[in-house]
Amino acid sequence: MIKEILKNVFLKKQAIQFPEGFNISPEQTVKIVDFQKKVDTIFHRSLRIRQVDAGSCNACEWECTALMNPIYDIQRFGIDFVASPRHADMLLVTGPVSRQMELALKRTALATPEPRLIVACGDCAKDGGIYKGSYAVTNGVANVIPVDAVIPGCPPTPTAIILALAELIDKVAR
Amino acid sequence: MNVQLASHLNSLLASFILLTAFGLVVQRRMNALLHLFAWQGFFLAVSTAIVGYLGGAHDLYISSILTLAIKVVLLPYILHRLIVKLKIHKEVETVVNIPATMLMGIVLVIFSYHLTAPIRELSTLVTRSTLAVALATVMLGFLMMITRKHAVTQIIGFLAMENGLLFAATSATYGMPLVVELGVALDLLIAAFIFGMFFFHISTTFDSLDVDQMARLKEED
Amino acid sequence: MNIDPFIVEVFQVAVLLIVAPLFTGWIKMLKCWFQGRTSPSLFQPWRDILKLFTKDVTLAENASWIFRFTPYLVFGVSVIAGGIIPVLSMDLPLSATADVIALVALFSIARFFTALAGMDIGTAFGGMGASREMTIASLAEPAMLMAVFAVSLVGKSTSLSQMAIVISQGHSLLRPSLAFALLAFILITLAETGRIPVDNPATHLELTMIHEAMILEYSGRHLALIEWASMMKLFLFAVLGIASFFPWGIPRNGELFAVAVALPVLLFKLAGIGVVLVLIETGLAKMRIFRITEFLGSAFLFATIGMLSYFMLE
Amino acid sequence: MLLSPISIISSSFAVLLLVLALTPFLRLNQRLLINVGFFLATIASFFAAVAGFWSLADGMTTQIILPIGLPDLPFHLRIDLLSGYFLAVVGLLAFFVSIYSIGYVKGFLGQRSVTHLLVFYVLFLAGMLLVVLADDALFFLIAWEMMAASSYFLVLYEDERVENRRAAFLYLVVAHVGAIAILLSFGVLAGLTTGFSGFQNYTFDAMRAAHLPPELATLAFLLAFVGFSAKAGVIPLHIWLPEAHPVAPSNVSALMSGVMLKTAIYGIVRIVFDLIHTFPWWWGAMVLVFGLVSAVMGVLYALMQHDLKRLLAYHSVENIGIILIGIGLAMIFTSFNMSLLAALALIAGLYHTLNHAMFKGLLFMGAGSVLHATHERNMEDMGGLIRFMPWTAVFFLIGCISISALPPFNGFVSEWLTYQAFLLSPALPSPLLNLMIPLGAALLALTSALAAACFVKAFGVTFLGHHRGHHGGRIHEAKWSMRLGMLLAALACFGLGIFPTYMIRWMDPLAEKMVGGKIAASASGLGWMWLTPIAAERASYSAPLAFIGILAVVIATYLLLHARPGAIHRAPLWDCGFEKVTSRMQYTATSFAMPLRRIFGFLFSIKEHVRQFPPAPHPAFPDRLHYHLRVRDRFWTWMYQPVIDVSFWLSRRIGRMQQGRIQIYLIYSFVTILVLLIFT
Repeated sequence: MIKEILKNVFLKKQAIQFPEGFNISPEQTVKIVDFQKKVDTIFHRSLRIRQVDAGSCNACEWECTALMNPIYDIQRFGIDFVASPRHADMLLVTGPVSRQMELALKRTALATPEPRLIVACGDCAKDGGIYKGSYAVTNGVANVIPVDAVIPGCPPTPTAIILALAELIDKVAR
Repeated sequence: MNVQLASHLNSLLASFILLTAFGLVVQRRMNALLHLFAWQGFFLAVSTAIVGYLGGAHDLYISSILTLAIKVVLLPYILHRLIVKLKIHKEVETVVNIPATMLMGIVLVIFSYHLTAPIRELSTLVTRSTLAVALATVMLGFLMMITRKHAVTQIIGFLAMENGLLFAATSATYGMPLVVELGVALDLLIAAFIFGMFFFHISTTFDSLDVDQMARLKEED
Repeated sequence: MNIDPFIVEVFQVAVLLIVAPLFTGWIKMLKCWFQGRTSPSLFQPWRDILKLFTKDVTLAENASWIFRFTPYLVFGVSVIAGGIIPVLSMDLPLSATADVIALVALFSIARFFTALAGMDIGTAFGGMGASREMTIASLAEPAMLMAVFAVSLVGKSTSLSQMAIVISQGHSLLRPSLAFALLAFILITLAETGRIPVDNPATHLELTMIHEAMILEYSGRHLALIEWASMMKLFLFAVLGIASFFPWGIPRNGELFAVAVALPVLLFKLAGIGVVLVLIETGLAKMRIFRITEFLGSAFLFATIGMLSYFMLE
Repeated sequence: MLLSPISIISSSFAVLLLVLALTPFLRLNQRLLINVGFFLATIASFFAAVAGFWSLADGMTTQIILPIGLPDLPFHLRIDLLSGYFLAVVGLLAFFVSIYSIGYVKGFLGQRSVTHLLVFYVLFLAGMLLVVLADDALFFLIAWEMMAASSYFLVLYEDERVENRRAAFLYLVVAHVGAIAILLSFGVLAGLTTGFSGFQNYTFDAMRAAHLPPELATLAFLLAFVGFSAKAGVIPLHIWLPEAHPVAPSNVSALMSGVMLKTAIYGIVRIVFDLIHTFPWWWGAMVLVFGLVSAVMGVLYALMQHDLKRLLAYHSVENIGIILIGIGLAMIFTSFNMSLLAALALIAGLYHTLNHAMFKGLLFMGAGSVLHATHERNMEDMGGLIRFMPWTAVFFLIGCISISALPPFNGFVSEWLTYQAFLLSPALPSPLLNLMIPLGAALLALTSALAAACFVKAFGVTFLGHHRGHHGGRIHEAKWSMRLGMLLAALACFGLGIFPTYMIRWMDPLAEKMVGGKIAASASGLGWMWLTPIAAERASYSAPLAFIGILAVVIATYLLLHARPGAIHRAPLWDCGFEKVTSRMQYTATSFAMPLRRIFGFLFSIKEHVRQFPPAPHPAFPDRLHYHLRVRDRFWTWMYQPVIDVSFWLSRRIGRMQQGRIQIYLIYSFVTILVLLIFT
């Protein structure tokens, strides 16, 4: 165990530095570079996310899990996932909101203290995605609760999620 | 190294021996048991050496080296081989649950302290206070042999008892004559080998080392 | 020149309030490093607290006054406890307010109200957290008292500053009773402050929660107070350990230079404690709740051996 | 001599007699009867409390001999420090409870006549006062029987339920077994020393003077200990307590649990420290062990209860245990002539006696108001009562904090003193005791922590969360007089917790008289705010500072955070989005205690099974599950069941002789006569 720890401490897996290693457009690059600064200014350098699975296929959840791993390591920005909407600043909703989850989603939004952000993560959450038009879904989060930002992609890559958070924070800043 | 410091060290080692004895009683995993046993032997060896230094009894150095060789290196190695060969990793269940065993152990320690009180009054050695610990170690080894079902843990308990006896000898009377100790050491080795074969036979006969199985040996009437 | 004890007292409480979140942040950093990750900044806990203070409070409809009163009480208890333990000086105006036993009782009144607040809302998680917390606390209590007993045998007292004075004299490193009491105290600290292997402060799964489950309903400034108080509790157990086992470097009285030296010494010791804590937390996995009996049982065993070895060997 | 403790206490008896005299005339107007009767009882008990406080304050001992009683066996009465202290305890709680009863007993109006409730209440009160005043064995036993009998009728008050009759009978049996033991003990003390000729040495003075040989003293002590622990509910003689206390009217159970058990403590202290006053250390060790067992087992059994009053009854067992721990330590220290530590331990025990009277009375009064409001004793059907009865909730919470030994209330002070007595035990010369006694301290710590857990359960399940029962709307706050009684008791709990140094200064002469040591000077060495039992550098505790400090921080934080207007939104509770949360989904008392039930399960006889009802087509989708759990006192099956079986067997055998034919009976008597004639 000690050997493991020492290995971890001294030859550390390098977390990805934005924007290197990503083929993303320059203006996004700009956003990413000062992403840290934005998190700092607007949320006192601390953003707590509550992830809500509104009938998703769990692909998006896997990507959100990837956010926590040593490669993307979103915690270093002061962003973290929490266990209760009461503790959260942002709801990250995945999945086309199925009828069963509609009320639950509303109540979750109600339970989140102001100021709060609501992000629809993934194509399903955007407009129902491949489930669009099904009688069992409400075709996207926006039809249930007001949405501050949408992250396209099926599923969106962790990078895309971080980029979108950057955009969103821009919007809040304005 | 002045006498004061040495006796302090000795009492510290005594308490460590007591701790390892308790650890042997409550530990479930076999490898950890072996490690604990080796540590106990190590503490015993060091304390023997210190007692030898304190009492100026230089044959104790030899017996400490013996202890180091046999109890820290040889016996654990043999037992380890045994465990690997018999594929034993942990004791599934003990006869009495662990917290209860701890309480019994505490009571035993108090009892042995009470027993050795008169000897403490008589003896004049610097190390007399560790006698209670030695007795307690013996009793804890016994407790271990009682509360465990597994044959290997029982032999470890037996060896721990022997540690206690040796410690008692060194702390009460600055060690037994060297011949005796040599004899004891030899016996231990032989005992270990015999136990080893014995286990093989048990495990081949009952394909288990749970000594409760031996109840099957008695006549069914 | 000597500083007035009251000033030292105020300074010490200020240090408690400021340093406690940094201590938690330091532990988080070490953890990230040990897991080979880029760590958040040392000030992350402070940022969380400040952010929470600016947020609104969302209160359950059926929350009674107990639920709203608890955060303030818990916070107040931690602050007062911080004034009692000798951290920067041994003569403090508040140090006679409580000895170790009364100090433990102060913590347990905070726990009592937290548990009530958990049951106040009437959710299953709150009740579950309260039940488990009280169970573990009642198992930790005998071990704690036994450890106190062992230390007070050496220190000839249960008042903290007195124990610190007596232990800081003499070569007490070689005392087996203190060694075992320290061992027991570490296990108890893990249980009382809800660290791995007893409880996982970073868990997201309600069913594995103990302390978190009781505060799931809190938000905004209430949550900020409770989180700050729990950081302070961790800090306070650390300085309690320092005061009763490694009191070297705590000045006997409020002499200016000594106090000035005491602060870096304290930070150094805390850094060391952080390393030990993180080694334990990285090395061990969280236990099943019914294994905690054996965990705290062994804590009791260590403390008792400490007590016995005082009588038998010293 | 016009105004002295003795005159005040006699005037209080006069008031009690007045109540008995007025009862027949007021019988027809029950409401007036309640008002007048309990008001007069209030005054009487107030007088008793004043007399007690006064006689302990100026430390005088007055004896009077009543000419009544058996021919040339007059009754002796005496107020000394010890009886003064217990007068104060009894009087103070009876004062609160009598105020409370004015409102509480009105709840019975229209259901049944309260006349005999009042009469027996008054007799019960008088009995308890006389027990602590009696100065000879005869009068003591008469008062003791008066107390026992009247409380038996009080337990039997709601006699239409069969369980009440059973409980009352059990209580009567145990009480009388105890009384016989006490009688024998007095017989040993009074008779065997000087012989029975010219029986004049039945007074306590004679017993003090007599010097018993040690084996007789031991015999007397053992008998007395058995007798008094039967009354005090020491395990294993506690069996009647959790049966009798719940079924009695709550004001009576407050008195029984609060002070009637204390008369047994009085008896033990009186006999050990006053009448025998020289004894070996193992007496103390025995008392200590029984105290520890009662404390731990009592609280563990209490944790398993979900009947509020049963739970409180088991906690009485626990607290009696804690008191006995203090007294046992005092006995051990005395037998080694360590008077200072003995004084500390004795004061700890007696202080806990007073504290337990206060908070247990308060808790039973609170439980009574809950009963009064919901007509429920089962906690599983309560919940959320803090919204319906806020005042009762606050008072009950204060009681819970006090009994859980949490600062700054009174329970903590006495337990802290007991811990100090434990921590000073290494001064004892016997190495064995040095090693054993700390384990006792650990058990005490376990006890108080478990008590905290138990009262989180009691308060949380009863007053917090959602209401589980069906009559949510009809629940009402308690009447003003009930609230007043609880308020006074709560204030007493708070005052005893904040000003311990004054109390100790007041109790100090008692300790000096009993064990010959005094700690008041050292106890307030730093001033009245700091309690420093032996010395300031040994240990110190300041309830006022802790209380004021925490209060100040709380207020400051509150104002600081509310300077900035931060909105508070009320929202539905966070149910993970699952909107159909019902009150049945909360943690119940049973589920709260489950971890501890599993850890300490080997101490109880637990029967637990889950049944599908009706049998479902598929085991995974049961229609309804029926969960049954029964936790029983092991002592019942160990000790009492065999006795019952044997007695039934015997009676069946003797029943054989009963034939119903007159000739057979004639033969029996004839044979008896013949046998007698042969052997004379």
